[in-house]
Amino acid sequence: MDAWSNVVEIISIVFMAIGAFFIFVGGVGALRMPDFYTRMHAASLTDSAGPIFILIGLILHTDSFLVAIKLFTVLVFILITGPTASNALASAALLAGNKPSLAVKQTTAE
Amino acid sequence: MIFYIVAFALVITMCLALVRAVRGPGLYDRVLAVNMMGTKTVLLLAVIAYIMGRPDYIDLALAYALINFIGVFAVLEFFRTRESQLALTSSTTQSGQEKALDEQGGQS
Amino acid sequence: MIEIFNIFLMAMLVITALAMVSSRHLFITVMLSGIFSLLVAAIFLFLDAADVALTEAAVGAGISTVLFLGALALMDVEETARGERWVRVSSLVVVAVTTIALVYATFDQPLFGDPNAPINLHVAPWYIENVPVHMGIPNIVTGILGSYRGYDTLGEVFVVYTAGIGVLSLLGDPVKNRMNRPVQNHGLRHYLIPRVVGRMLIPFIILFGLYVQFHGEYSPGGGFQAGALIAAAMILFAILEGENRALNVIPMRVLYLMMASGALLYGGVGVATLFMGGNFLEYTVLGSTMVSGQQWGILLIEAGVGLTVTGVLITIFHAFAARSNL
Amino acid sequence: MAWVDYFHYWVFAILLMIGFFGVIAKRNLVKKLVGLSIFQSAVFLLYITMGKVEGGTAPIYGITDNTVFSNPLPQVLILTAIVVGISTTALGLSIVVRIKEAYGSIEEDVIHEKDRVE
Repeated sequence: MDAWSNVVEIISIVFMAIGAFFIFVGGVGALRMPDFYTRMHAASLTDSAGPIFILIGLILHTDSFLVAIKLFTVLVFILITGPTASNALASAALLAGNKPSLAVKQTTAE
Repeated sequence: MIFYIVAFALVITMCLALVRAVRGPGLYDRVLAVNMMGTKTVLLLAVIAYIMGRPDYIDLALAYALINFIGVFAVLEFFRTRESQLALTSSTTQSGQEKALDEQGGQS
Repeated sequence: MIEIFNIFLMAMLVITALAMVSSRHLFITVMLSGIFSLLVAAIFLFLDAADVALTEAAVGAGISTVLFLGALALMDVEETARGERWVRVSSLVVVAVTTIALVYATFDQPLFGDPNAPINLHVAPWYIENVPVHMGIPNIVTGILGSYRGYDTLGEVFVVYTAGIGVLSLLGDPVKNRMNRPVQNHGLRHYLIPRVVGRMLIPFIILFGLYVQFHGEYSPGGGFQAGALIAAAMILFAILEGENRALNVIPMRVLYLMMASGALLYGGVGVATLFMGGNFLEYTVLGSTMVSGQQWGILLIEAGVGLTVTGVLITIFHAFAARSNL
Repeated sequence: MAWVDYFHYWVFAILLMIGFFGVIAKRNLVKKLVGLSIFQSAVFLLYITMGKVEGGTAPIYGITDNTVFSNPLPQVLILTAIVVGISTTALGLSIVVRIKEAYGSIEEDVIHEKDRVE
């Protein structure tokens, strides 16, 4: 095994670790944030950042061209559909009269 | 080994999203949790393909990546038609009714 | 090591099912059933059932949620009555006793993954050995589905067809129902971002559906999965542009034709083999050699399955969407 | 770990009974249908679990060198049953929609009450 493939291997492991970290942080954010819109913010941002790192890490790990293309397609579709779904969800919530509550809560607490 | 770590992080995050889905409090938190679970499942399927050494499993991840968002659009359409029906039947406090609906969802 | 993930997912599955049954709000139940379907698909993949996981993915993510929401739009979303106390208590007792009995019975089951369990000893090794010999295709599941178990699949296709007819006869012709509506539904036409992105993805979903249909002999896939995927693409179009435009793209007449012609194509292949000197659905007579005849037969009946499933699922969606509670 | 061998069957039993509870104890007709579909998924899970072979892989030739395959027959049965399941669920939902239009409610109690009055 030459040095170059070792370097690629290490880069792919680092990328996947960063991606796993982002995903986990997104999960914690969606659990701990105070109201719906902030929870959606945490979840949707990390749902874009995590897949970028994890899937690029997987692509670097593979030898097969077909698998790399398929994973890249998955990444492109996630990056297109994820934010769109978040947008549609926020539209639905606003439509039904769900207001961001954080500012209101702060003023009442003081 | 790194695949197992990533898969484990994904499964743990799915547990967190499930807690959000079960506890609520509103209706939209459930939809958000479904959406999160969808993305995590796509990644989990891709990682399983590597763990098991089966490249054809990535087709499944592709299928989920393509059609997972249809459910959220259906939710938007559901609330849109409901809103317009409420506007037709009673032109008074439509958002108030929706808010009552939302609160009842939170209690259960 | 992999079993640990499976145990996690199964525990989550049980929690989801409990929340689904105990929730008082039907919208929440439907959303949780989406999560249930995702978890079931992942578990199927861990249990080596790639074709089944693809079917669950296509049906659960694309069709099931939309159908339930379409039905919920016609009724109240809250559960008002809880039922009498004695009903709940007695059914809880019945359920608890039956659970204990079932768990006790599992100790007589073969161990998980035992290669010598009775289920793995009888016909399965013969199938695994003979699919490459008789049909020359790598995907054993498609081979069994199309050829060895062709009668089963024929029956299932006719059940799906009958269910489509049943929904139509209960809910009425979508075109007539639509004309009686006071307000026409324009879908998400005014929501720019969902509309642009959704329209951009529809060709890719249909392309992927066709890939699943025609590559089903070599990788996970087949007519059932492809039908669900293509139906999901058309349902997405109907959500984005309103059902009227979707009915302009594929009119109801074409959908009825698809439903019937798929089932007829399947049955017709069987009758054709009868006339060519074989038994019903004996594909060998269709080609010069056994392998080519079997491959032609599987290709044709998978096309029939795909047509019927696509037609029925889109028809069911239109039947629900055309109904109005105003 | 002995209990792992039976864990899948236990999950099947519990899911089956959760679905059954939904069918017999809930008064809402849509809830009954959801209970039925949980019941259905439990049966699917049992079939697929029983077909799993230790050290096996998905029954498709030529992708890996592994020639131990899980049992393909339950997968064939369940694959078709999933699509049939969604069609029959749609049929049930359309019956519920007609009941709602005829009685104005999908709660069993209200429907029985209206039947008694007439």
